[in-house]
Amino acid sequence: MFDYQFLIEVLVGGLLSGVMYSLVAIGFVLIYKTSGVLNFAQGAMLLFAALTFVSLVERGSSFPVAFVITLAIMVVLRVSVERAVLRPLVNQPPTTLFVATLGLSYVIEGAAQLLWGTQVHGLDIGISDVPLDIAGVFISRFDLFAAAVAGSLVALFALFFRYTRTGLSFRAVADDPFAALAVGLRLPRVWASVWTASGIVALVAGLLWGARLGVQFSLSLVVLKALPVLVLGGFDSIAGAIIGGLLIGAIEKLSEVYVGRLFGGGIEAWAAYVVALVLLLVRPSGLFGQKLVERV
Amino acid sequence: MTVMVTNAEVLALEAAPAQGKTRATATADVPERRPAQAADRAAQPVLALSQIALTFGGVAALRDVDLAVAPGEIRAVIGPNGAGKSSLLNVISGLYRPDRGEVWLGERAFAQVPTARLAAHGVARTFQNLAIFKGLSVFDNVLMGLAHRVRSGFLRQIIGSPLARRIDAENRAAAEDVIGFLHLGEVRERAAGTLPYGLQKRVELARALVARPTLLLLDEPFAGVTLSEKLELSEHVRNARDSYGATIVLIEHDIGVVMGLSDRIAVLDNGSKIADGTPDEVRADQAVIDAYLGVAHQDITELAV
Amino acid sequence: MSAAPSTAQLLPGAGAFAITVGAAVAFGAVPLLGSDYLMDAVLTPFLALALAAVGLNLLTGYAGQVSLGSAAFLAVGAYATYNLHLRLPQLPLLVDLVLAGLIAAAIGIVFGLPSLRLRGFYLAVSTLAAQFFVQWALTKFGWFSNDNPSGVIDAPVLSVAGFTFTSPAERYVFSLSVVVVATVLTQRLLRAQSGRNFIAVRDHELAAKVIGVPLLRTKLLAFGASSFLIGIAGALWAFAYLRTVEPAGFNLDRSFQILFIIIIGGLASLRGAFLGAAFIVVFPLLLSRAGAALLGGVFDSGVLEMSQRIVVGVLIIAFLIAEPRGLIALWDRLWRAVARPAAIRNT
Amino acid sequence: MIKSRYLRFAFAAAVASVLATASAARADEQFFPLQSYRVGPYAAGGTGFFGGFIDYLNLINIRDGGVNGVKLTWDEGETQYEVERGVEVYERLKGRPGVAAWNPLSVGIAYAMIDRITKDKVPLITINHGRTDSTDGRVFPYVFPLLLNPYSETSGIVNYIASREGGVDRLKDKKIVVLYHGSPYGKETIPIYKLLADKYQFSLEQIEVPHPGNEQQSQWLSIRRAKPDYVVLRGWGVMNPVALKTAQKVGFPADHIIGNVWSNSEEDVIPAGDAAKGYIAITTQASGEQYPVLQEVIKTVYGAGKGNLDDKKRIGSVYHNLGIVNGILNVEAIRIAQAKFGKRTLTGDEVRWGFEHLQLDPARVEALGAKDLFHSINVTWDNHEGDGRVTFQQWDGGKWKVVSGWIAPDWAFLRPIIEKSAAAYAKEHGIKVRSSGDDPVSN
Repeated sequence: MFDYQFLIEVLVGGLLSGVMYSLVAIGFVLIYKTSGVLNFAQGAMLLFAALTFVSLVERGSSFPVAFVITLAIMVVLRVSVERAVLRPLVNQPPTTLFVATLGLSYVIEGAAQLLWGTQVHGLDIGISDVPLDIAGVFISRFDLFAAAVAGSLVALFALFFRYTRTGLSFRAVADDPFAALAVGLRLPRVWASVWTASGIVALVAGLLWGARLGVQFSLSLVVLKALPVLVLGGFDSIAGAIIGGLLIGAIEKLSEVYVGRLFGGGIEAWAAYVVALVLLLVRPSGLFGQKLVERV
Repeated sequence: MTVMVTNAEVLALEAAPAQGKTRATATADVPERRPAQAADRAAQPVLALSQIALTFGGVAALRDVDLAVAPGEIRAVIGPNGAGKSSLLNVISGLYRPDRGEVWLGERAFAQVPTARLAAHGVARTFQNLAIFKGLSVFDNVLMGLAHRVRSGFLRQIIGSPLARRIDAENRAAAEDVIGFLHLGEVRERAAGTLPYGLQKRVELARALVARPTLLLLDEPFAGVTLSEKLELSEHVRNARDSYGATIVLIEHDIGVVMGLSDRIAVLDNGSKIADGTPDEVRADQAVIDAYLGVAHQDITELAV
Repeated sequence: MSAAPSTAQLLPGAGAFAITVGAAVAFGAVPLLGSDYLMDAVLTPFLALALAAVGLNLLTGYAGQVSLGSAAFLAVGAYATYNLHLRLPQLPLLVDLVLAGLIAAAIGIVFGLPSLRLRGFYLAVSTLAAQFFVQWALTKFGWFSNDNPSGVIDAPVLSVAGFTFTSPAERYVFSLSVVVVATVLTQRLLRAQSGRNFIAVRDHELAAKVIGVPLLRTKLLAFGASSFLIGIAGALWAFAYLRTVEPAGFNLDRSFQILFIIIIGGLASLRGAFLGAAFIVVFPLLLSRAGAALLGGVFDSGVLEMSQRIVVGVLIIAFLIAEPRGLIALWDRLWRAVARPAAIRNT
Repeated sequence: MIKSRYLRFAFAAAVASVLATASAARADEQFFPLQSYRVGPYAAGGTGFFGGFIDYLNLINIRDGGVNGVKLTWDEGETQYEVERGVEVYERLKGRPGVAAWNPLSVGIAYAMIDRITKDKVPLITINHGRTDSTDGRVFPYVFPLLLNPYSETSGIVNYIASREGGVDRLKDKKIVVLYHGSPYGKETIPIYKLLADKYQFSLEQIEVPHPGNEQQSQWLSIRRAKPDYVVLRGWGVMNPVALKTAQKVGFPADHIIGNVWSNSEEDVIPAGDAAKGYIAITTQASGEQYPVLQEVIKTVYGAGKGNLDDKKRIGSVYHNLGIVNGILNVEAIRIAQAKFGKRTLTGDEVRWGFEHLQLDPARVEALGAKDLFHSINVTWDNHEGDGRVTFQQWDGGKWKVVSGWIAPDWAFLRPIIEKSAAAYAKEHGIKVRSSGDDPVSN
């Protein structure tokens, strides 16, 4: 008979890991939404944040202190990166900006390893991974905690966007940078704060993923998990990043566990992309992405 | 009173062609030929729209519009902004699918004109906000107007087969001709993206003309152009009809230029046709004056400058 | 990306002269005088990557379709050539290469279909599906690697009409001739109507449609021709350079590397592809050699490598800021500054 | 034109500097070119292994003044574990005088070099990894998968599981899942696990983890459904800690997970935190610094400030000790070759002869100060692995503790399989199979 209990477990596991994907995806969305830049250095910054935090903790500082110091370093890093790299390239075509962020990821990866060494670090944020047993379905405590953190972060951003002035200016810039400029919004300041916000997301994602993988170089490869989420949810929509993440997480796990056997396993990597591609053919700019209106 | 002013403006225009740079080809006898052409308007129209209706999510852009365009005619469609002029042109070129009505190109009727085969049907158009290929040189841009004629496959093009070379030579000759015709000779090698706006407009016109279309659709060719460039462009439009034998549909909201240039004018106001006739009939039509009176002061000041 | 007037147009006489001198050096002097290291570790990989960059430049530079999956087509080219050589030994190597290119082109067209509806980064990320799928398929189905348990294939002997290319110099000349022929054919394609159609589709797709450019055929031709060139580059990379290859060698970093090359070199310019390849392949080697020679004693190779990675990253950003249209625009500006007096003199 | 002039000038300078150093070297020096990787995802392994190897070479130079007076020299080229970088370093260093052997410690780079080193007649050492069929010296004269090839490792793991179940016959109806890294390295052992499953009648499932393996939820859910008795972890890099963490998440006991020789280092378990407690892994060399040779390295090399590891705590770690053992095997091969060819700089082919006679019985190993560090090695001209024995170590949350004696893989069972695969390679590449040790090497 079909083991429904196991199906639920796969689904829940998929959804929870999907949350981790959307956490990374949100870092991309914030920047793309306001400046049309696909910031591929997000992975390297995620690594840098986690590495800085872990190295500080290992040098004796407590979690909160390390968090604050790392946060400060991230803010400085993000603002200076936005100022030094992105602003001079502001109206270049997206491919040039994309490659500039790739170059940036080289710099940050090199600097991170030079500064903190190439060793592998464990990161225990106090949440044990021993699964809860709810009616036979194993759900990991860590995933629940991660989902809670991601959920609160998203809620925070949603409130921030809707009710604060800077949040409003983000949305204005996202909608039409020139109009925003016309009404006197100081674009450079908005972009600097957007990059900082996305830096905070990178830090949180870095800690959560770091706790799961261990803080090491391959942490920066996590961005590959976020790309199908962006394609499915839409590059410029936070809601899309969340729902896209959940969908991709679930699809990945269900396809691998149930369909993988037919292909001999290991199909997870491309299954997510193929599903995103199929849905994309129906909606060419993602489920929630802004439809591209071509003025004739 | 408002009409008076526009009248003066029109007279000035009408006089222009006489002293303007007349092309070598025989445009001298244009005034006599025009009345004769008007007579055979009953002949098969190059373009006909019957009962065209178009709505965008409840907003009626076009309401049962009929339009007939006789061969060799300069047919204008004017109206205030948002009257549906561009929508009409997009229906004619198949970009929009009308909710009702048909578009007749010569003797063939279409519920939606197949955009990809427009060129094959001898129809060419320009765009309101300038659709030239910035990355190509002026000459290549013009050459692109004959893209639909290139039947040789990419392999033949690579090898340079006789067929490919012959078609290429024919196209280049036609392009040279139009480049000369529209005085684009000295900028022909420059990348189109680097030219001033007025020149880019002319390149787009050249690209539309090179295939010697039977029907030429011009979407606000005079928008955003200086007065002297307007005169020059209207000169080229008239020559396009005379030496290239193109029937022209002109969408414009700048009444002054249109009055002097077009044989017949249709006037649209929020989606429906409120007048259709020769420039004189339209100028006297009260409905037109009311429609324009509403926006008249704004247009007039623009003209008066 | 306006196609700045190329150097040849500035100095018509010099163009032809430069080409003949270049050919003489490339085909004659280098193979005879150059060291094994220069050819095997620098020039052959440079040629393979330059050809792949020519292919990607055709697709992304000329036709405006961004693709992040070019490494997958390198892999297809390499594995197709291997299997054709293995399973149809009577076919000469050059026919294997062309057939492998056609197979890569066919797969390129399949993965090019989404480009009809998708644009920009949506298309780019969907080409990643090709990247991961091809990489997975090549490791999963043993048939592609002749059931070698670990999926690694060894290079067949490069022999054309009896003459075998084994020494680094011979393999270099083999790669050079393949790359020169492929680049000349590509240039003819881009100078012809198809090339103009690519740029038209890139600059204003709607206007192209209205004037009768066949959008479907043009885009698929762009994907097909680009994948054809990248497929052959993959075969060169595997059999003239590394001489053994595993699917992991054609990963996402490789796709990014080729994208780097055309963006740094200059979009919509074949010479840009070669300049970009020179920068991305040769420059890091020079940097590491100089680093090792100068600071070898003081730092271990790891520190050198990390600082070298930073320098390359900074340079990439600096170049993009200084000249977004890539090295080719810098080169032409430099050349025009040098050549201006000459140009005036001889016109 | 300007560009290429600059290019030519740079090379001339670089080549000149290289030649200068070489000519200045005294006659008898033995050179080790090192394709090391100290950056990127596998930096932990690279720094440990090459650190240990260089530490041992320093020990020989400082303590003994080289091997019988022949000083050992080396030069490192960074490869970041990428194949084409490895080939570039090979092309750059192959010309140096007195090259003894290549030790890339990378499956991809090793594969790319087999043709090249055979042509150059210089031995390629792939300790604990590489092509299984390169064990057959008749077809691969210059390749040495010392101590352990992937098939022997598999047989060692299965024998260990059998010992825990109380004998090989008790394996019947047991269920083993192999979780392997989606790469040539990972897939190498798929056929041998099937053969062993048929032989001992245990049920087997092999699950692939796509590279890089930073997310394994679906793999471990399939494992939870399959409910196996043991899981063999054939991982590499980030895949290992993630596997242990995810195992804890699905409630699979860590002490029933057996790691292979590339999932057995401190760097593989530290990031997993308490999820790794109780995890067991195979090893050819024990970890810890209590062994005499390690003490000497600490005293003489690190004492003299010439230690290669920046983090002293990593002395005695699994990778560091692997580097030390690899150093011992390389140096002893040279010593054995010198006995035949003379105490001078040896050619690559002579060092190859040394490796083909590298027999270190437990007594000799003890004399080298490596008792209990590794068991023994017995390389012959047609068995380039040398029948290395394995032991198993358990991670107690802080360090590795050996939990089994020296176990011998089932060499007799494996040999025919290896010879069949080597014969196929020989046919495909037209290699004449050697019939005796002194046979002049073909091609």
